[in-house]
Amino acid sequence: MDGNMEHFTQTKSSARADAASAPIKVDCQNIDVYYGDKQAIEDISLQIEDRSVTAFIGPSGCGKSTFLRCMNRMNDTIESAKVTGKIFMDGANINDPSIDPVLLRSRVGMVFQKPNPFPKSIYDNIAYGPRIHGLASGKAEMDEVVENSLRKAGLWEEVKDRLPAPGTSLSGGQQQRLCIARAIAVSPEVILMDEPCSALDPIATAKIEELIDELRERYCIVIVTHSMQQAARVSQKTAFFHLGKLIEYGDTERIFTNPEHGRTQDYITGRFG
Amino acid sequence: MDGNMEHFTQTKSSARADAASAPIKVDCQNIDVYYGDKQAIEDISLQIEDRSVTAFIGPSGCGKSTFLRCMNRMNDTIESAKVTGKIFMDGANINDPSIDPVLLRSRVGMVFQKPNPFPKSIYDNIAYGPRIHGLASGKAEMDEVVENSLRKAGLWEEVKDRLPAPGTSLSGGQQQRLCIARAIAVSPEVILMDEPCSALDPIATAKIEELIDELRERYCIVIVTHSMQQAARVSQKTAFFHLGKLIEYGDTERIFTNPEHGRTQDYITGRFG
Amino acid sequence: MSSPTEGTANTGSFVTEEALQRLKKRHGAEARFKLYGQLAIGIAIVALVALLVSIFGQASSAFSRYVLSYDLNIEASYVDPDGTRDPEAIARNVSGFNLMLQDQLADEFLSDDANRNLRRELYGMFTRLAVLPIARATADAPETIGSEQIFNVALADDIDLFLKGGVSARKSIEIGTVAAGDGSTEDGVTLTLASQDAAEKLGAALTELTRTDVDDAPAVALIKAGNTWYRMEASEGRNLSLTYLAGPRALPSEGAAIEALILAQSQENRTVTDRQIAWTKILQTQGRIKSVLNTSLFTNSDSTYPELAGTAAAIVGSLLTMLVTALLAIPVGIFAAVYLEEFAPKNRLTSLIEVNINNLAAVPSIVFGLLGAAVFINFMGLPRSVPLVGGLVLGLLVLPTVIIASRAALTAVPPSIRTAALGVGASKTQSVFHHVLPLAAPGIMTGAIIGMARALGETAPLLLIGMVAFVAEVPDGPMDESTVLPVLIYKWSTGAERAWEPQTAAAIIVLLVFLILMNLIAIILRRRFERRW
Amino acid sequence: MLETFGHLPVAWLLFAVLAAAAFMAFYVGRTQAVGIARGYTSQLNSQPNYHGYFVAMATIAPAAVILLIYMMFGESLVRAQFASELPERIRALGDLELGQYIDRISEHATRRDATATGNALFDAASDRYTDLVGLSRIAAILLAVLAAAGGFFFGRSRLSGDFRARARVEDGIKFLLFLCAAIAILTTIGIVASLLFEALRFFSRVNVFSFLFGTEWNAQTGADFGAIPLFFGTFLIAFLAMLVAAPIGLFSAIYLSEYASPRVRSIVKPILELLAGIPTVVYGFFALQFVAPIVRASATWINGLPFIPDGFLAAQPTSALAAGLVMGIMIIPFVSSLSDDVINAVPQTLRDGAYAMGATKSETVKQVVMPAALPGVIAALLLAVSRAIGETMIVVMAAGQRAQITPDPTADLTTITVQIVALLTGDTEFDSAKTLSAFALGFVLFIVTLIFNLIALRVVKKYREKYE
Amino acid sequence: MPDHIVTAFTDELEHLSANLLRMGGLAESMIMDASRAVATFDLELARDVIKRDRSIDELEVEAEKAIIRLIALRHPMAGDLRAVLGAMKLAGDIERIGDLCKNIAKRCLELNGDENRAAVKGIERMSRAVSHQLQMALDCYLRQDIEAAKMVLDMDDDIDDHYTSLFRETLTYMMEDPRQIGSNTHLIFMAKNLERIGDHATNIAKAVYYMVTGEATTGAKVESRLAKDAGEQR
Amino acid sequence: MPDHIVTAFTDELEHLSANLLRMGGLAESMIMDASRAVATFDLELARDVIKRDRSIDELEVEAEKAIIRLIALRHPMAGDLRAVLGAMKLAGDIERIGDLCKNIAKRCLELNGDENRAAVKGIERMSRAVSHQLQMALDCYLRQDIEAAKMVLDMDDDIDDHYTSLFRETLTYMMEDPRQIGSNTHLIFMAKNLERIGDHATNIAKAVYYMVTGEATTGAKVESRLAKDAGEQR
Repeated sequence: MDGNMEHFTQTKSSARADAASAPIKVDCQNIDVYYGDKQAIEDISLQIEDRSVTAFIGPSGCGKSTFLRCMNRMNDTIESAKVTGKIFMDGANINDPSIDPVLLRSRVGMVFQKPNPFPKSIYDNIAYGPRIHGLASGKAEMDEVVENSLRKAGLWEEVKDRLPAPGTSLSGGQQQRLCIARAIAVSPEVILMDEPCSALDPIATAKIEELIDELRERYCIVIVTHSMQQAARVSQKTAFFHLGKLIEYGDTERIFTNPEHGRTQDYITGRFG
Repeated sequence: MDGNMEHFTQTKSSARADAASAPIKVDCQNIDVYYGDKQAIEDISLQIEDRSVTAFIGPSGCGKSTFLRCMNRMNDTIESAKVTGKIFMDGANINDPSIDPVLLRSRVGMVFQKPNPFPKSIYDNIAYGPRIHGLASGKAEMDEVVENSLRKAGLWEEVKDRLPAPGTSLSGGQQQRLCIARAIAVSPEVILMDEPCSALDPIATAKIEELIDELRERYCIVIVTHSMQQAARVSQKTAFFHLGKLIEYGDTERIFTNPEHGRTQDYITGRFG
Repeated sequence: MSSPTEGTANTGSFVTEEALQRLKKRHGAEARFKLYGQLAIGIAIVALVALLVSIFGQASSAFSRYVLSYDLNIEASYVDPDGTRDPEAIARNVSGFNLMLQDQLADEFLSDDANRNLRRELYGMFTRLAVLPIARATADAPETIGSEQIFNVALADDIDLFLKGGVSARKSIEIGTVAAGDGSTEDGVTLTLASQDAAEKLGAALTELTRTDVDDAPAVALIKAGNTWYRMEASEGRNLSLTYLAGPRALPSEGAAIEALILAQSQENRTVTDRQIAWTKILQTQGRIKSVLNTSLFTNSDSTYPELAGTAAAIVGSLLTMLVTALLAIPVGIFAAVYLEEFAPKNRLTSLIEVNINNLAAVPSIVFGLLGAAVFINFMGLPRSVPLVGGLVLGLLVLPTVIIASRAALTAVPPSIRTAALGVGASKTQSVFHHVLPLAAPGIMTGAIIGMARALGETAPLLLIGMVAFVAEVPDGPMDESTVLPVLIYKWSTGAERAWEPQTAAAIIVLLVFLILMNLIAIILRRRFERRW
Repeated sequence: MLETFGHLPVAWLLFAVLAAAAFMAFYVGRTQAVGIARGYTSQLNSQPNYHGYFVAMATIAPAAVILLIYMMFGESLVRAQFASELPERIRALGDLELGQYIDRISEHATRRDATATGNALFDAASDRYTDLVGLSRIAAILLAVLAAAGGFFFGRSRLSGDFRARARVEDGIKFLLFLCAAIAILTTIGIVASLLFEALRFFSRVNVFSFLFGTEWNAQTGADFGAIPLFFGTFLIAFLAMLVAAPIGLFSAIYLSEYASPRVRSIVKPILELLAGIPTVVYGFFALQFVAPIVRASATWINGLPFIPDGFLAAQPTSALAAGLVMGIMIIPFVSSLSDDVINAVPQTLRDGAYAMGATKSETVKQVVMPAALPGVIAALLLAVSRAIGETMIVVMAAGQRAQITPDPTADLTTITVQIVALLTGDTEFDSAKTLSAFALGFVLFIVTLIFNLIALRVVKKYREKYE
Repeated sequence: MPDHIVTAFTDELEHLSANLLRMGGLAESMIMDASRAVATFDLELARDVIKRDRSIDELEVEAEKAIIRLIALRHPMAGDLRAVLGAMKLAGDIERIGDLCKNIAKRCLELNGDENRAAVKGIERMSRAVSHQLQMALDCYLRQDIEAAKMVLDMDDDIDDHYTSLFRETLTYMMEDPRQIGSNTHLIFMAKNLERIGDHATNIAKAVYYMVTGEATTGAKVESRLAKDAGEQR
Repeated sequence: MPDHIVTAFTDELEHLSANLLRMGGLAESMIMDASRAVATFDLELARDVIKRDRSIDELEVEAEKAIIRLIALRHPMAGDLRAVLGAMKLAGDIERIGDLCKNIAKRCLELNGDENRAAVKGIERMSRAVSHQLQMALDCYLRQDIEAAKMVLDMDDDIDDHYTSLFRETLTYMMEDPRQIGSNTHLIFMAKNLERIGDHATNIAKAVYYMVTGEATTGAKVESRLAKDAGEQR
């Protein structure tokens, strides 16, 4: 398609060569985050695999969301936040001052807790990202990008007849899928999801989970979730955070059947007082 | 204590005599609810047992909350809502125009989705209800009511040293328990809970669930919940609603292991499209 | 619950006697509380209605005015003594036209030997400048000189007021016919009424209107017999002794109808003389006095004569001032709001700015006037009384309002929109200008319009920068001396003559119309585009 | 040619030229960026448009700075040059007179239809002045054009695939936005500085204490500057106004937000807002024409009652009571809409909580909603008081002019604002104690309202934080 | 039943049941081969059967893992939960069948080839019946058919009869020819094993019944166990 | 481990494990009583043992219900899940132990009282060993003690040796005295049953190991099964 896309494909193919051990997409090293004087994240190192879903769980205020937001430098937008440590994405340290967070965010999509479609048409919601990044030249190309993104988000069939309708006219679950489609539209490599289902009912939640499972084939997905059950259902790897520290990180199955750390066990089995 | 309380004890003892079949506390007959022209609840009849937890589950907009709010006539506060049908509580039809909703609500407590402590001290939060209903004469008696309520809500140990602190200074989970204590303080017979944990994290949720389980010994509890898992954990009876209709109602264990109705099965197993 | 006895049947254990007692009290308190609220709103509405009624009541008379529709013979000797037919000279020759009108009226109503007082009384029925339109019309069409043209000449404000029912309480009655007349036409006559009833009727009316507590003179009766007007000096039974005022000097014939106009105040106590009234009445019967829409209220500039004073200059002055205000306050306000809401780092400086702006919005407007006087006029040496300075002062005055409204509109845009934009890789600026600002635009515009409306109604600061000066010309630009509507209202309201009162009320209505229009636009904007998040 | 320039509407011309330059610069920058990208615009760090904006910005900004400098200093430069060219005789004049002379010349020179006056020296001087103005303008324009060109080439030279044009453009935008925010600060500084400056000048002539604590006020004659009667009048009227506005406003707000059906609300609320939209001068007129006579008549009637000593009430044609009542009406919507906001900000869940406890509506309002809203309501009332104190037109028109201390509300009283207006309307000389006393009064007014406002705003902020 | 919204869940469930059917198929073939090895005294085949048990064991481990995974990560409910728990039982039963077949094959290696033909024939016949029963049980699992499951339960009695007669017969042979006691004991154990396999097939049918109806087969189980024990004591 | 926030959950888990221990205790006593019945030819006791199996079966049904309930309503995770699934295995094993004891008791009824003492003694000895093994297995379940569990696994070899020698011995007796073939066959089956009980006890230990460590005992299981089979083929 274009440069960004080319780069994207390239990474993938090199990753595939290394198929035996899952390729690492994001490598976080010794991350600390401070809000003012308060340390929110304490020395977290974590390697996130490509083409898989990694879930962050932990009690409220454990820093899981904060850590997620380090990965596309959304913490930059919070005045008092200070992030130290290195996060390598395809070999480049994204915390390096020479990295433009705006460009980074076009490669690391994000989906938020509450569905937040722009109050524009469905079409424009999707087209906005490609437009500002110049990812499509001409209407026809843009139409294609929009259709592809909506298809990938499993929303095309539901909305193809009403692309000019406002995005906010959709139901909650559809809105969230629209937001995912919007994130996909700029061809990201990593998609961060911050409790994407906490505002949805079980049915809409199940649909999003199904979508996440499908997207796993192409993207590196990191999801923060309130619900352990959800983490169990959708993720391949799970990281448990507590009081700003990474307590345990491993295969989801292991974490949920046989966690190593006592605190993980306590949290997962509901013994946390 | 006083008339209300006496009556409460009375009902209980008569209920206990009839221990073989669980006594019915609330008997709803052919309830319809309209919001303007829209019918939100369609001909629901349901018998709720005393001293047990009954859970209402179902997809968003299925009418479970609306139905819950019939039981203390909270729908009266919504202008456009119209409720027909009969709801008997200890033999009296609470939908009868001669029943004053103000009195009814003192006997049917309610806990809401978001913890909503009054902007007063913890003490006054609890004392508010007994005060307006004249349930305690004198400071000493009121102190007793407050302590008892807080104890029942499992909050006494946590707050006994700071009763004059504002209720809003507590954490989310504590606030919700405060709200439960507040509801208990007016010696209700029925406690309605409208998604009481949806704003809380798993730990706080577990604490509320534990509390609900304890309260079951004295009260008739009806809980609306978004989370099937929660319904499974806390309730003895479960009612499944869909599109304003009651699809299935029965023992929680049966509903979750062997539901009769296909739609219940589909919803519970995550097959609902 | 309807009553405890009825209730117990089906409510069963639901109520105790004690609870019912309490409940009754509680419902009583409820009803009282609700009543207080209704009362409060009632009072507020009554106040508003009283305000509007009093103003509209006052203003209604100012929107029409009485003119003398007079067929003037445009005589060249008066209007163009040089014979040059130079339009400019003709237009400027107001006194010529005035003299012409005076002479022609005098010809009709006065005998040649009428004294100066009599003449002055007659000439007092219109103001000198009232002929200005005639002069202009003639200047535009010099060929009309020498012909007879019908012109409308504004009557003096007192006459106008009299015709609108002001000046004095009055009553008009018919008192039968003339039974006999006697006396010289020069000084006075004695008339005998046809019936005793009529005489009594007249006497009763006189007594009725005589109010010694207001002024000590008794009521006055003006008598019209035939077409001639007299003032009644005394009456004795059916005989009335009358003094001639105006009209044909012939003695009224027998059987002629008699009408009486009874006025509560004697002419010493009012602004219109008996004779002027008589003339007015005669002109009225001739159909030469008519009521016209008072367009001069909108087309004329300020004047020292209420009947000629208009709001045109003030409206233009207001518009110019508003233009300056808008150019300053709206863009600067919006940009400042965007900066503070979206970009400003959260530190002590910006929180100071915030407090400062909030405080500035609540600073009394007159302080801004002081600022304008001290900085713009004294320090920067800008001229007084010009829309530029007024606009700047008002701009600074409404700037915080616009900033606060814009910030409110910006804050109302949920942060999720911003994060959404950032999430797809938009920069902060892009997220603001592509998403937040367009979404906040209706709110911002509403705020801006309301701010401008506030500026439009603002008076006090403008008084301090000299916009209260008398301005008779429509200003050309923001550096021309001018005044604005609210200041004009203030000025008129302090006018001594009573005719200023309706005039002021009328100006208020003009101002209110503008304000209502602006608010209407704001409301429509809000209704149309308001988004609930 | 110089003369032509001296007269041309240069501002518009320059505006047009700069706009054209900006447009061209944008186009060039954009095209260049597209060239660099060779069609793959997404490979650029920033989109082509931003390169365009950047070049346009680089072009305009220096020119704008130069023009700004010219606008600020150009005239004084011209005048200095002009003064140095004047004959010795004239230069010998004092600064003041020289300045006035140049003023006259410049006024004559800038008039387009200026004709010879017959005074040869004056005409020559005025011609020369026109030339100088023209010269300075040409110089400024040339400099601006040069700066623009320099900026343009600098901007172009920066463009490359990696160039962060967007960041640069956004920095520029941010700077512009910051300047706008700074204006608000400058206003406050201006207010404080000007009031303080003039007030200090006043206090150098009149003792501060005799001003603050003196009970005689005769500023028009320049005799007495004791402001206590003014303070008294101000606060009495504000008090009367609050007596009307506080209960009515508060109860209206409660009724509207808690009891009224949406229909009633949608009718009554705009009516109350209408009350807020009416200019104060209209209220003043209303007070003067309608309320004051009623007050006076009532006072007269009361005076006529038995047991009431004759002349018990002053019954003046303008009175504190009339002004206070009308000001109260004016403030009603202020109190009610602020309180309404505050009450509406109390979350619905709190009400539901109270209803579910079996509370009636009024109990809910009194015991739950109002305590929650109390800080906000107090703040609203404080702001209303501050507003009443600073209100001008109503008191100017309906309160009177007499500086006296009397508890009789039907007497005419004067206030701070009335005196400011009285002292500053008409011609003002900025060095008389009379004029300066107005600024001293203004300073007091500013400080007093500032205190009220600060307290109120702080309370409101705390309150907002609680529910956000 | 419609698919789950989360297709991965459906996939996992289907994968599990496919695995179980594969295990079942393997077990079936082992029964037949083991008995053929006995009948034809084919030691090669016997060794092959022994080897094959390994793959059933592995499949069971896999199935058990999948089940734990499903319960831990998917929280199956209602029908799904029954299916998963039923699968757990099935896997255990089939694994036991595999073990028992292996045991038959091993005992085959201990034979000397000249055991009485009648007993050997009897084992062959019995193994046919048992294999058929297992086949039917797996079939009713595949089709979730409770009518078929009931039939499987009935078949168990036949097999028990088979065993009893074989036991008696072999005992007689042993008494007749004490030299054959060793190998005949092995034959008895083989028959016993086949009888156990039949029991496991019955268990499979019961599990299917539970999966489909959600009703515990407790009553039937206890009854049938009594019947079984009655058979065993011989 | 701390208690669950929801105490009812802890209660239910504890109730379940108490139930299992009760079942285990019953099974233990059944082993001893069955073997005593054989040793002393106490037919009353044998009948009593047979009757007692009923309560184990009932307890198993109850435990199974509780387990389904727990999984369906409480969604146990991690250690809790392993505890629940382990309990399911335990219940099955103990129930089988009960069945096997009942079978021994039934066979006891078929004996004629004059079987060779040595073999009977052997069975008694073996049953003591097996009962001890079961006791230890239950003990390590109670104490969640994996060291003890490992010891239980080791004990299985002893029991297998016991069985092998008993099998050989009995076979010799049978050859010596063909009239005793019938009752000796029963003795062999008893020994076999005891050996199976030992296997089940081993399984319990394995389940405990899995519960505590979360590590599948697959490796050990397969190994031990081979060992077991090696024992069985005799």
